[in-house]
Amino acid sequence: MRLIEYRDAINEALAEEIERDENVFLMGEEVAQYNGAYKVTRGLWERYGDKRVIDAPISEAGFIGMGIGASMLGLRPVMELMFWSFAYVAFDQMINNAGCVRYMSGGLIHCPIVVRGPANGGTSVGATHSHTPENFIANVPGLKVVSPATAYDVKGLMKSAIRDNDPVYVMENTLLYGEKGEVPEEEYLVPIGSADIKREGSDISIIAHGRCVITSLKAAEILASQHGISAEVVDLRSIRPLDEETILKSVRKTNRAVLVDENKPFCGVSTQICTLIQEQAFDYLDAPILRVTTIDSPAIYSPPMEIEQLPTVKRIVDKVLAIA
Amino acid sequence: MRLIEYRDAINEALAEEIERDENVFLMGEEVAQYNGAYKVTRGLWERYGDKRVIDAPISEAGFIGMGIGASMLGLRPVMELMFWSFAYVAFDQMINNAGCVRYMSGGLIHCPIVVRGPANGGTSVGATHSHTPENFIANVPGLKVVSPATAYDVKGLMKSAIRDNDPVYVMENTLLYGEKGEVPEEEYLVPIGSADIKREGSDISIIAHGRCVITSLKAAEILASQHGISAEVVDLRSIRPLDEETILKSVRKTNRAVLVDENKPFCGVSTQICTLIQEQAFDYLDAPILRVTTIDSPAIYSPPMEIEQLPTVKRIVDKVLAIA
Amino acid sequence: MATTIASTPSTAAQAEINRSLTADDKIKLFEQMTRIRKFEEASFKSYNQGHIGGFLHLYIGQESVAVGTISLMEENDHIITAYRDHGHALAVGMGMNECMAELYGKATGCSKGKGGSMHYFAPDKNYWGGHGIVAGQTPLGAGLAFALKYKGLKGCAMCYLGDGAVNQGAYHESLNLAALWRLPVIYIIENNGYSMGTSQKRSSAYQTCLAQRAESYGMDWDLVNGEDMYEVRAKTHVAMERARNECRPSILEIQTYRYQGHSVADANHKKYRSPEEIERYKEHHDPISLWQQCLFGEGVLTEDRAKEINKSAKAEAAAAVKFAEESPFPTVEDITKDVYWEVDNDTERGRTGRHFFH
Amino acid sequence: MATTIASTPSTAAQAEINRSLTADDKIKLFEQMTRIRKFEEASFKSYNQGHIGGFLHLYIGQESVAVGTISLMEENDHIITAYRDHGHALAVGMGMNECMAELYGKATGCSKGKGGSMHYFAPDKNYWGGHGIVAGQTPLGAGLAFALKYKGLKGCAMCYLGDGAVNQGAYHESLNLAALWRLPVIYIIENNGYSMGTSQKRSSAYQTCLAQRAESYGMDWDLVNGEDMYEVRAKTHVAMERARNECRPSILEIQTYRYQGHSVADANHKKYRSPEEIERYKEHHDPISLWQQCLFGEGVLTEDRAKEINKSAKAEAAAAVKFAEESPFPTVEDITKDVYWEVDNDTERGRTGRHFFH
Ligand SMILES: Cc1ncc(C[n+]2csc(CCOP(=O)(O)OP(=O)(O)O)c2C)c(N)n1
Ligand SMILES: Cc1ncc(C[n+]2csc(CCOP(=O)(O)OP(=O)(O)O)c2C)c(N)n1
Ligand SMILES: [Mg+2]
Ligand SMILES: [Mg+2]
Repeated sequence: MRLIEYRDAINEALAEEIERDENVFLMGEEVAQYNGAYKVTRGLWERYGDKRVIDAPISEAGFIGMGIGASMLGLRPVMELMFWSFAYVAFDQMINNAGCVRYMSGGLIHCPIVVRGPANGGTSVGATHSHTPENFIANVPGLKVVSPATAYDVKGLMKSAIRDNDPVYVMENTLLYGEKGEVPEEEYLVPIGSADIKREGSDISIIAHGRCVITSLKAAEILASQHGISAEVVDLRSIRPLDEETILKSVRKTNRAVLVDENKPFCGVSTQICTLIQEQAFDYLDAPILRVTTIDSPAIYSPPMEIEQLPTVKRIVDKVLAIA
Repeated sequence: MRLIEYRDAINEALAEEIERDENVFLMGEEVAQYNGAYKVTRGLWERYGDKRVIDAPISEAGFIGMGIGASMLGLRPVMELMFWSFAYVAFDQMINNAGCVRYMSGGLIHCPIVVRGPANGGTSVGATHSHTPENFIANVPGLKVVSPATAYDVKGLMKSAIRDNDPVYVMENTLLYGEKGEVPEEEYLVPIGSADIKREGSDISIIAHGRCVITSLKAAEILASQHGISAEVVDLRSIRPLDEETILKSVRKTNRAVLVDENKPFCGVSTQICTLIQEQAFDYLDAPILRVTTIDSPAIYSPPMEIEQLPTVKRIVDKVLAIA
Repeated sequence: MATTIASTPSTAAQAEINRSLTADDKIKLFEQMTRIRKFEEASFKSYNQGHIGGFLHLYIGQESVAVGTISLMEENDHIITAYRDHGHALAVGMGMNECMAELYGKATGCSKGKGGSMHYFAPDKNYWGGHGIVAGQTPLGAGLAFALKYKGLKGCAMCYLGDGAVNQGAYHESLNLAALWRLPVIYIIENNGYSMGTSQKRSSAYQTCLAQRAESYGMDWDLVNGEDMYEVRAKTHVAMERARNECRPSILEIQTYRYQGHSVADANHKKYRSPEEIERYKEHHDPISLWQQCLFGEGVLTEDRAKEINKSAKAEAAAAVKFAEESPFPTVEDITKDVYWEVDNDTERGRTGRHFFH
Repeated sequence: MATTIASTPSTAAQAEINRSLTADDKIKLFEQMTRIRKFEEASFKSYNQGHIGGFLHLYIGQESVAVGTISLMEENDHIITAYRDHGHALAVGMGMNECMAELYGKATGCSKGKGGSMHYFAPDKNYWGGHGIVAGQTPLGAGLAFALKYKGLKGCAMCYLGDGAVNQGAYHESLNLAALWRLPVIYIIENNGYSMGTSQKRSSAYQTCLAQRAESYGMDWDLVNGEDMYEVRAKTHVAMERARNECRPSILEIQTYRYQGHSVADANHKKYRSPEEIERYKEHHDPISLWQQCLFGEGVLTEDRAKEINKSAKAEAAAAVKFAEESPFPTVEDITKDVYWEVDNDTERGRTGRHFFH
């Protein structure tokens, strides 16, 4: 199968959906004429023009709120946040309007909007630019959030997100944009709400999402080759809805779990996974569930220290060895 | 000891700190001439005047950000959010500026600011007005968050918050404002980061914060009188910093835990407590940790249904009976 | 840049949009305002009897704004407002029954009892709420206009906000977008002089008025005397035509007054403004009385007809109270409905993965 | 309401604040601008060699803004800016060493390597950062001014922002607060014509200029030719005195230009603006060359002295690079320091409860 970059997989998803549905349009800062700060939307403005690919002023609350309003009337806006970190200036719109309007209207309204952009640390852009709010978003009933780790998944999930009739917030990763992966020529969708076993194993379940899946796969290699431990790597892909069956099936098989999570630890996504497992698979657990998260401070700038701050292969291996 | 209302306990704390430190001032919508939307600041503007008690326009990002800036220069602003639900329009200021500026300056700056107001459901004000963001705030290293359940605690914690040199976000509760509790005449502080055993017990630990503590105490009564179960009720009081020792000690004694949490369930505070207990007291647990949270939808308006949506005595009793 | 039409009643009455009103049309306007007032009075009573939870922000005194502006709506025009939303709801054609039932938190409410007073909706009537966060609706209003333009429909969006809401950042962001992209949106500031207990002077810095901030964005604006139905209609019509035909946004500031407290729970409202001030408005500036006088003067309305309208509006409100009282509450199962479209519609998507976590 | 001082260089030169400049003062201004440029050129080089992570937003072309305005600072004046913050840092007296070491992520950096390029701070020099979120610093700027007024200190806060930042809601909220409460703050829009790849025209709706939005709030404003050091100083001085003496805020829009891309990673910057445009600015509008010419003309500066200043600035920057290179990185233990004051200072509070959760 052909190999393409994660960013190009997104680009293809956007292009295909623009062509498929005239209500789909892209908006964000520098998405059009500049081709996107991270070149995710490269070529789309040239191809689809001013109506479908629109540069916005630096007014995230304004333009995302505008997109939410437009979605109520049936448009399907795909809004780029240059960084998910900038969501906090638009948080009220994203939570109270996109998240609650269906409920408060007794189901009369729905908002088929997508908000997408990178949410990750690891590029030395400091605390203000390195937030990973998937836990915040997943806390909000009414919203959906996905965090794809591969080119294949991001294309399939993006297309599903755009076709979904609820708000879907897609968290990408600047460090993955340049990673290549197999992506079929034919059209496909990846359903929101389904996890994926990225590596099968029998001794322990390593459960992760986003770029931590890649780090976990590396750790699994080392565990296999150097420690004779067979680790299963579960990629959540979708945070809400959550594929609990796949998680529980894996843990019931391996009886041990290490959760890997780029979120800040307090109430990070991994706390939800931990809560789930211990409630639903209590009797299957042979050891406490351990976590590898980002070290608990604002994102440090210093490039070598930021590498240490985020979940590392070594920390994953060590945690696994502590219980397996 | 004298009994005073929760709101008056806050009022006293504010008055005492205004008198103690000339850098302390209050600001918020309707806090001065109107005496506060919930009368928490009653009489303070009359007593302390325009300089110390200030009405703000409806510009939460603006005036809270302003307070953060003023705190960098040594003032100690106590900012009221009429509802914590309105924090989302000021979220960037509250997280990126108050939460990260110390870190990003390598410790050169600190922000002794307090942001306070009610964060709760149960008053039929609908989804936009019923958010409980203590899990969001506690996720952010650099911020502190407390959630007092009694008049005694709220006074002592408020005074500690104002004297703290880090940003402290105090989450009050409109349903508790009118509740009376014992508050000494003499000055006292309640330290941030210390939990409180609100009721001793031996069979199960019920762990809660905010108004859920009161609901849990009622459940504990029923468990004792009707089911012969001795429940210990642990009041977190402070979410971050968190008094893990008190939690663990209780669970190591009772070997069972039910967590009661008004947060929405996905990555709510209780997921953090669950993660802690299963990691640190795994071998002491005789049953899975169960949770009672808000039913997972935006806050419903319909008054009788909202009562059901929030943690109820019955749901707590049922969960306890399921494992004890 | 204020495109002021001279504001003497007679002049505004001569505007084409008003001259084309039939006697019935004029009476309809009177009837609409009366129905709103009676509905609000009934809900006030129900609130005080403990049948209604949370907040109740009454529209009494401001009726001419919703009725005047909404009377101009055409097929592709849309509206959106804040939490003081009952007047707009009735003006746009929502029934008293579903509105009252919503206040009672009943399953028969316009939002199935899930939204409450602040969160009315009727998308089938181009009414997009009912929003509780101050100015939170202002980007949505721009979005409605954006969608109209995107779809090539000739219409406009009217987005209402209060005088206190003008200091929220989201509103300014919306204004810049509206002007920059030429969106057919009209921001209507219902200036009742106060945001809760704070007078305009204590909350806003401005030149001559709040609408004038439009100039910052090169946008048209106008100041409107809200007690004059003809003026409300004439000036709003100008802005609507500008939006529909030229895709140019406007700000209108309509001067009005609320008689009750900010919400019914506002016990202070005779402290931050004098009882005399309130009385003066009621006596000399009441939009319903003034319109009634005007129609009497024009010989369009008789005392009897007016009384009849009042009576039937009151009866309609009483019937709505009865309807609300007799309606069932939503059930516990209903709590998790209307969260996700895909779940509600039992689609494949809605069945994939866990959606609820309690 | 623009209180324009005629902007011919000669007139501005005659302003008292400029007439009082000694020859040394004038040379110092030249030197400051030169040091900034050399620092930026050195950091540019280090970035391209891979020594610097993340973003690097260079100030080259805009030096007169920071140097001119900051040269007017008195004891109780404070500044705060966005992420394009190196110029302000050096102008306010921060050393090249700690600034360069910060870019290298070293423990000797001004923020101990924790903030990086966008997050410089020096509270001891009244410099409050360095902020990465567009317009996020604007309420903080109002807060600095608020604190001055609260404490009864005669001073002002200068808060810098870009031409793209003016469309963030927080900025407007700040303007209203500043005007309403008469805060001694000056918002300085460094208008370099672009926010990343978006020209002013594509991002903002306005009348004649961006500063004019001040009128919405009844606030003073002025438009400043940034290539003229005398004008920058003269007009800024007026605003500062207004703030210090009358507690009245202002907006100044200073026209300037950046030569490099938005950040060094911006590969597009010769696409969204023509190479000719960039060359024109460099040749005819460079603030350092123009000031040098001016000082040559005044006989204050000689060619030799100018060369010497250039040389020593270059040497200083090279030494800073060396310092940065040789400095140690922070350690893993450092990652969780500087999060909480109470923990860092090992107080009773800092020891109560768990603060970190990894
Ligand atoms: C962001 C936000 N802040 C505060 C509130 C609380 N609040 C509700 S209405 C109101 C006053 C608004 O006044 P105005 O805009 O003049 O509208 P009016 O009530 O007069 O119709 C306030 C402070 C809110 N709902 N949202
Ligand atoms: C809230 C927010 N949105 C977007 C960004 C990304 N961003 C950083 S700088 C910038 C352009 C700002 O342009 P301008 O204000 O003109 O300042 P300049 O870079 O020209 O100095 C953008 C879009 C950000 N940092 N914060
Ligand atoms: Mg008002
Ligand atoms: Mg710029």
